Amino acid sequence: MTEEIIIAGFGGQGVLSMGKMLAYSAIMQHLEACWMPAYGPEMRGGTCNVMVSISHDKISSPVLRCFDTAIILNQPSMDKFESAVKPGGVLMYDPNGITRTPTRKDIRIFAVSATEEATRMNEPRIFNMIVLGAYLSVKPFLGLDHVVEGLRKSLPPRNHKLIPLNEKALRVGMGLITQP
Amino acid sequence: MTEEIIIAGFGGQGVLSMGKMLAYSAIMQHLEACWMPAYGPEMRGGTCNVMVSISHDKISSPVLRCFDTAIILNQPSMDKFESAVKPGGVLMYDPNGITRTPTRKDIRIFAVSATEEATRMNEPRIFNMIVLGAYLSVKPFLGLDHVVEGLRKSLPPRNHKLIPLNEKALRVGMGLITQP
Amino acid sequence: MKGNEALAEAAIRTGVDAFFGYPITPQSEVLEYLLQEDAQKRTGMVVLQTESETASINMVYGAACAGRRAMTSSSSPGISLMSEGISYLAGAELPGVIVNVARGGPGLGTIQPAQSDYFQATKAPGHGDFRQLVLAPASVQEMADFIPLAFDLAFKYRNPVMILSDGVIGQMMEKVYLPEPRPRMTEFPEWATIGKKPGKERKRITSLNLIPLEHEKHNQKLQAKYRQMEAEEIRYEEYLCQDAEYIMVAYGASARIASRAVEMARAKGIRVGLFRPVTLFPFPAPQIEALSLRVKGFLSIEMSAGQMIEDIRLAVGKNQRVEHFGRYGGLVHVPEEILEAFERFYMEPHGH
Amino acid sequence: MKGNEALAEAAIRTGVDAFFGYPITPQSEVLEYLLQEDAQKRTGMVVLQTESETASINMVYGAACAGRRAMTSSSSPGISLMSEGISYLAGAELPGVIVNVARGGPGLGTIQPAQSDYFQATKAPGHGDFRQLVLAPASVQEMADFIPLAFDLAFKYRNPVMILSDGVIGQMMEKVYLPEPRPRMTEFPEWATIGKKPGKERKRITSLNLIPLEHEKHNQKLQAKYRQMEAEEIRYEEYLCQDAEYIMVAYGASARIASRAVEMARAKGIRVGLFRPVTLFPFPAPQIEALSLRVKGFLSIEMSAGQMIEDIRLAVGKNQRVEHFGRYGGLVHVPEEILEAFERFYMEPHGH
Amino acid sequence: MAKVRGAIVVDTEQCKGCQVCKVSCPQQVIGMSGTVNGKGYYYAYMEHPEACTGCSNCGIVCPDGVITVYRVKEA
Amino acid sequence: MAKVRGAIVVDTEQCKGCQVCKVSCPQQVIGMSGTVNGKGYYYAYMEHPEACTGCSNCGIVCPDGVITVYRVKEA
Amino acid sequence: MDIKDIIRPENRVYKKSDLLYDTTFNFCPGCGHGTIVRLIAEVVQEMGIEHEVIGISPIGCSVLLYDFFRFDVINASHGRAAAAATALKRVMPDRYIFSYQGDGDIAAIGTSETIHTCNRGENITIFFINNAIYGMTGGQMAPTTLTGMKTSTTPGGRLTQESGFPLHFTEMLASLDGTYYATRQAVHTPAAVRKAKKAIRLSLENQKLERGTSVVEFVSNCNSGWRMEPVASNQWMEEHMFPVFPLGDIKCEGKLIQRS
Amino acid sequence: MDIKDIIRPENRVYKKSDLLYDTTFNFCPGCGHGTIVRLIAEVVQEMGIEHEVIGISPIGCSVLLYDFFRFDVINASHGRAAAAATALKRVMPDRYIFSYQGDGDIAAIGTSETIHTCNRGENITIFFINNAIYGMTGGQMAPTTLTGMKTSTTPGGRLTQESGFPLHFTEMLASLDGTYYATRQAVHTPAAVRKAKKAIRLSLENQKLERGTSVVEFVSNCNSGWRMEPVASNQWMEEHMFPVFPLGDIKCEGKLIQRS
Ligand SMILES: Cc1ncc(C[n+]2csc(CCOP(=O)(O)OP(=O)(O)O)c2C)c(N)n1
Ligand SMILES: Cc1ncc(C[n+]2csc(CCOP(=O)(O)OP(=O)(O)O)c2C)c(N)n1
Ligand code: SF4
Ligand code: SF4
Ligand code: SF4
Ligand code: SF4
Ligand code: SF4
Ligand code: SF4
Ligand SMILES: [Mg+2]
Ligand SMILES: [Mg+2]
Repeated sequence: MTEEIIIAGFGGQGVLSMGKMLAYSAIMQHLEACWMPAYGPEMRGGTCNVMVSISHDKISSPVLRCFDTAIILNQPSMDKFESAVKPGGVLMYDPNGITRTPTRKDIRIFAVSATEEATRMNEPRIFNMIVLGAYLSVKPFLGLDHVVEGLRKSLPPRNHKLIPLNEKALRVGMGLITQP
Repeated sequence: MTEEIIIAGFGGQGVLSMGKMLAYSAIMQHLEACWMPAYGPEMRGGTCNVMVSISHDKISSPVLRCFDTAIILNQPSMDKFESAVKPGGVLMYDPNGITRTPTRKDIRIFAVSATEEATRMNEPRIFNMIVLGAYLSVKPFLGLDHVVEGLRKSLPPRNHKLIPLNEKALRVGMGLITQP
Repeated sequence: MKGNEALAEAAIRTGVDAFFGYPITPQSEVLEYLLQEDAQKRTGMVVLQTESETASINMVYGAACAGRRAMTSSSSPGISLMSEGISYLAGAELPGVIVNVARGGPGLGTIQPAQSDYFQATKAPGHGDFRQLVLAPASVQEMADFIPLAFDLAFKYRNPVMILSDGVIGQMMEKVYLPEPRPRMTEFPEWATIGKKPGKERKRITSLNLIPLEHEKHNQKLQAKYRQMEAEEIRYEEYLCQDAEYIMVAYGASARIASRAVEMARAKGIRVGLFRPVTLFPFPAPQIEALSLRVKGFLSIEMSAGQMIEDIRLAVGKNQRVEHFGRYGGLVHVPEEILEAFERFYMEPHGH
Repeated sequence: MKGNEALAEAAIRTGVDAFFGYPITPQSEVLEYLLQEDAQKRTGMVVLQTESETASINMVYGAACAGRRAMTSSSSPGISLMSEGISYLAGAELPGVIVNVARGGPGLGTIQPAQSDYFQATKAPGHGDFRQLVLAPASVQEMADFIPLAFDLAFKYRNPVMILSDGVIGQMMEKVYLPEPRPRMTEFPEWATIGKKPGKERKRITSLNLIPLEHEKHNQKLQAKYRQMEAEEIRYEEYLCQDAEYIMVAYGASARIASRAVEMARAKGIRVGLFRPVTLFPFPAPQIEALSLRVKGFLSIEMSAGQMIEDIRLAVGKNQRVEHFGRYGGLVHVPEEILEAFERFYMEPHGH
Repeated sequence: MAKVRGAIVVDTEQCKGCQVCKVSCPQQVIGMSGTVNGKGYYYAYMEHPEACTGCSNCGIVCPDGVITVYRVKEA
Repeated sequence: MAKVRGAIVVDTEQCKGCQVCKVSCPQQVIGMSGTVNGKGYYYAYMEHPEACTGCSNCGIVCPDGVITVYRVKEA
Repeated sequence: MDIKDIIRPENRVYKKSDLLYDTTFNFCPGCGHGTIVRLIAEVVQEMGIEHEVIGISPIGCSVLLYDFFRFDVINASHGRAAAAATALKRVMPDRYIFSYQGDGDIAAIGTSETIHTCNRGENITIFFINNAIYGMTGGQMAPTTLTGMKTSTTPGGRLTQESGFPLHFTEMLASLDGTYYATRQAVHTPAAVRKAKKAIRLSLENQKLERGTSVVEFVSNCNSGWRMEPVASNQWMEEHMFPVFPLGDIKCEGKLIQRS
Repeated sequence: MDIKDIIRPENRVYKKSDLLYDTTFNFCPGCGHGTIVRLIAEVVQEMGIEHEVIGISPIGCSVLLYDFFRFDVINASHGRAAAAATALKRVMPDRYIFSYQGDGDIAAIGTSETIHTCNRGENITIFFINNAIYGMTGGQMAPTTLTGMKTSTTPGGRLTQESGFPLHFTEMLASLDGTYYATRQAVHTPAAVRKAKKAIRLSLENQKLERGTSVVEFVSNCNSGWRMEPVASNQWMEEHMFPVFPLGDIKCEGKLIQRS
């Protein structure tokens, strides 16, 4: 199994930490994982993305043109990465702020109203965990226990008290998928 | 004609300027000339030497192992350069301060008591011009008028008043050769 | 763990004595990690944010004089500022490790990854006739592993060693097995200036030699070390080269990316292999030369306009094709385009 | 006139606008001459003794932004300190002339002449994918002649140009014909930042480009310039090469000395010629390649442990012998030993 | 004394929602929007337009220069 | 008070003839030689040995440290 | 009176300078850099010298200055803006030359070039933005970082025995004979902005006098580096930065101002 | 009493330190460098710390320091001795570390490293030999060259408007919080030598206090660069150098000395 993902959105949306959590979770499950951020100057205010590869085998290239899954969190990223999903792959996006919905027919497309849901839960910070939950339900190759372990690994100890909330968000996300 | 000369002595003995004068004189006589000083740190206090090449043709190498003429002004230079004179070449030295006279049989050796003579004339600074005069009498390929012209060229204008004295020193040197 | 962090953690664990660094993207995490992890408390390692890269390298020089394991880390423009200092390390025969997490140049260029400092690292890290040993990590694991290796080599040869990484390897995260902690040195080499020992002669460390003949001897000694490196220190990795008709040559991040391109090519039935120089100086020229006798062509993959390709050409000579494919100026190639480039060069009917 | 002085006088006469320099042996005469001759009064040229070589090169950068003919001069360690600045000049596409009157390294090394900065000058004057045009004078005359030439090339390509000299050529005196005085520029290139012209767009000069794709394009443009240099700017001199069986390759002081060795060899009836690269980058590779088809071997003569020899090997390939003879670390070879070396390599029965 | 009245125009697309203008307004005119602009920021707007004196304080402290200030003397 | 007498020994081969000692001697003991040493310098020597008090002034100012100073109390 | 009767061109009392491009600054929300950039544009416009001015951007958050100003700007390498400024001014003595530099740029890596430029008394203006941190590279300690202040490289707060003292760089520059004018300003309130603008103007006008270098330091915030909201950062700045870096003139007309 | 009765080991009251090799210094006749080197050796010997001291020579006339002292010495690149000293001290806090630097080395190219070393208050000693010229390279202007003074690069005398002002570098260093002790000395007369020696000793003893950097400047002559005879150069130094660089303590025990 090899799963290659791109997550893209605004800086501040938790794009990088989402990717980190995915990578850590995979490692907890004794898979190989590689996390490669775009660390460009666009990070300040602008857009931000990270490529995550997960595999049973050693990961060769950390950098890719096409992905099994794209998780898209704003319009510029949609414009840039819709075409980067492999035929048959998955595109998942939060419709909040998206003005042009994806049009490809050869991929599976999911919308996750995570922003809306997080606002509803009055916890805007867990927005990205909701998205992650949604992803996990579409690509269920990671066990939730490993994801929680990955969470624990990637959060600094002082933030471990937030783990239950995050776990909740994951579960919420898992049930939030709609296919537009 | 090509004449390749090394002049070597203590810093402060006027080694470089002697060489410069030779080179300028040659140029005045429409010859090619090249002057290459050792500019090493030995200059401070230590020894000092300059290679001068004069030729009818373009001068190829400014740096040489063997010379037509060596003008030696102290013992360390004697130790270093006696062997560098080409067979049949000329070694000229000021016996003042020389503790070991040259021994080679295949070259022409001249002693010039220039220090002594300069002290006698009460003009220690013209010591090097006396040596130069001696050289000119041994290797008479430069006309005295060209040498005086060279002198004028190589001295800064404010020192031009010293030209007659220097000319005198040259003439004195021309008569001072002894062959040990 | 990020490549930069793995490198920093490895420095703590393998008992590095001193780190001097100045912030610059994409390697600032090295300094930050060491300070945030309080390396000083963990092992007594000296960690200092300096006023400039010039200060950094001269501090490495100072600590190296004391026989300590000292290192610095920077990215391309900062490395240029170290040129004089690296030359001094080499001239004075001091060990020291310099990490370059390279970015695109020239000038300020970009903060994105690049491999365009190959020439600088391998041929002319500074003025004068000297070389530094250059290790090119291609994984986070190697970012960690090369720290102890680099110091071992630096002390073996009393010579600067560069870890030439790039923004990809420095910024990416993957699984890494960290070295077992080992204690810091307590015995220092006999040449170190740590205070004259009673009854012994005083020591001096300098790169100056005013007597040309002696200085030539000194230089000959340095050259002999470089020849010894060429004889003993070449490191490389081959991937699917056994039956290969074509060889891609790539190091660092490019090698990772090219290995995927090789897999893609194999999937198409094209017999391509990947040769990865791990040491860039000494360059695995004999190995490439040997390969050249049995393959049909080489493709050099670099995040540069083509620098390593000169070393490949020197190894291969003119009887073999050696082509170059590079993205540069901060662009990182993707496996697909490497394969495309390969096919363009070698698979098209009139490819020559 | 000394080589250094001839170069300085040529700078005044050819209307150079600004010189920034820091003392270092064996080139301090350049700065001294300009100040003693009161270049500022003679032509309005700005002459400033700087606080460091780093300041010098960044001042060259500043003056170049104004479209001025700006230059600096130093020797090996000082040139290393300019690495970052030279890279900025190249990245920002600015003209500028850097003179390196090289001495022996590495480190402080020696103040004696050397040619051990060849790699640095031709392959990696700094970080990033860039090249500078390198001119190697072999006479006092060329020290003077190369100043206007260097500026013409620097402005033609908007690129740094280095005059790579050495202690021999810088310190020696010989006859020199100085260029006719020409006035300083009064019109400045359209790209110069000299104050926004009314109605025109403002200008900016930078080496930064944050968009990788654009920065790659910028880098491709730079590479295209280097290819153009290779096509248009190669300069070299041949001496007795017509009927030569063997070729000595040497530049700068080494070429002068080797030419004597060639004469000595000819006197012995050995058919040797001298090939002198005048531009080191672009390197006269095609010319050497052409020669390689009809001679029996090459000998690279360098005051270094062997650097240019790599470029010769790249040009020649492996089907021809290319040998190296060098004195280094401040030692200057004499013609006799060059000939001896040549005979050792090529005239002895089992020379291989 | 004639009463002075003012108004401001905020370039809402360029506003970064830093609130520096808000705290600098002596009349507490400025409030922050409830929705974000294209860059994701809550932008400044005249919450109490009637109170604005056109004193320019907001304009001159705005780091992004996105406020234009107008001012008239009411007859 | 017992009279103090002194003497100096100059390492004539290392002396560079700078005369700094000479001008520092309060007793004008030191003079410069008429002949040069191996390095070409006129070196310092005790011109008036009887006047030396062994005050060490010359020794501590000599840049090259070539003077050794001795001193006795005369009974 | 209706709002739209007020919003008319003839009533406009404040508007961003025409010498600024329409692009959004790349600074973080609330960053003082923006205000300073704006003020410089206003002063250049008011002085009518946009055809005679050449600015120099540093390496730091303000590197892109040349994308904001509608007049000529060059970018200098990290810390060397003063050297570039020296050269620009010497080859074009009739131009207005200013450098714009962060505290890392000017007071760490650029220490030497800046000091010698002031010591030579180059007739240029140096704008020095002191936000006590390396903003651009992600919030590392700068020479001016306060004692005890947390940054990514002083996670426990700056310790003077490890990392030295907050450097009073403007005072150092003011002590040099070549420095003609030195002042410390801020831009976090309307009053501060008005003062700062006067200082900017004076510093540029000084160039015509040919009496030496003018240095204007701005104590400024770095919300990202300090990890604070913009308004809070300005408060923190008043409380913590100003006591260490007190605002006001340091040297006027070549004379040091005595301060308590 | 006969001379040879006086010249006896038991009567020896002054002799060059045993910590100096027998080789002749490579300095020009009468050069103050020699005296300073001699004094340092004497102090190290008197303190009995030759096994704990590491000296750092600069690039300049004193580059060969390591051939004179019988204790460990390294050579640093031009201007960077303070950086090397910082590292040496930090990895060996119990050692005595000093740098020995000329005015070109320390106050031109080494400006930044020296200032930041003092600002960090590294517990080291900096000996700064101010001879107002670049001796080693043949007499070019240094940052401390006096106004109007002729050098090979100021043939008409240093013009402040062209080349800036004589830099009071020790005062600058003293102004830094990390500097614990700063003084200016000379070695041209027996009295000056005695004072200077005390300052050297104090500066080294300070290292044990761990209170910061000690700086000892020596105003010294450069006969070759000034083109004077040694004795005349000392006179010229008193007349011209001392008024600009007055001798005496500048900072003691961390406090600046008020001077008229
Ligand atoms: C030679 C070199 N070293 C380091 C860097 C990385 N760098 C870029 S900006 C910067 C510091 C910026 O801090 P400051 O000058 O305070 O400006 P700010 O961003 O805070 O405005 C550094 C270290 C560089 N570009 N070049
Ligand atoms: C990077 C570099 N630049 C320049 C030089 C040349 N250089 C050697 S010594 C020196 C100046 C020495 O002057 P100073 O520090 O005053 O010492 P002094 O000789 O006067 O004691 C210079 C510029 C060098 N060696 N390295
Ligand atoms: S100060 Fe400017 S950017 Fe900040 S909230 Fe107000 S209008 Fe928006
Ligand atoms: S102009 Fe004055 S009153 Fe009006 S909103 Fe701005 S600050 Fe407030
Ligand atoms: S001071 Fe020393 S070197 Fe100078 S003359 Fe006296 S003894 Fe000789
Ligand atoms: S010891 Fe005193 S009295 Fe004797 S020679 Fe020396 S200075 Fe003069
Ligand atoms: S990082 Fe700091 S200084 Fe830079 S733009 Fe953001 S707030 Fe301003
Ligand atoms: S050149 Fe000057 S400083 Fe150097 S040794 Fe000679 S007198 Fe002393
Ligand atoms: Mg800052
Ligand atoms: Mg000096």
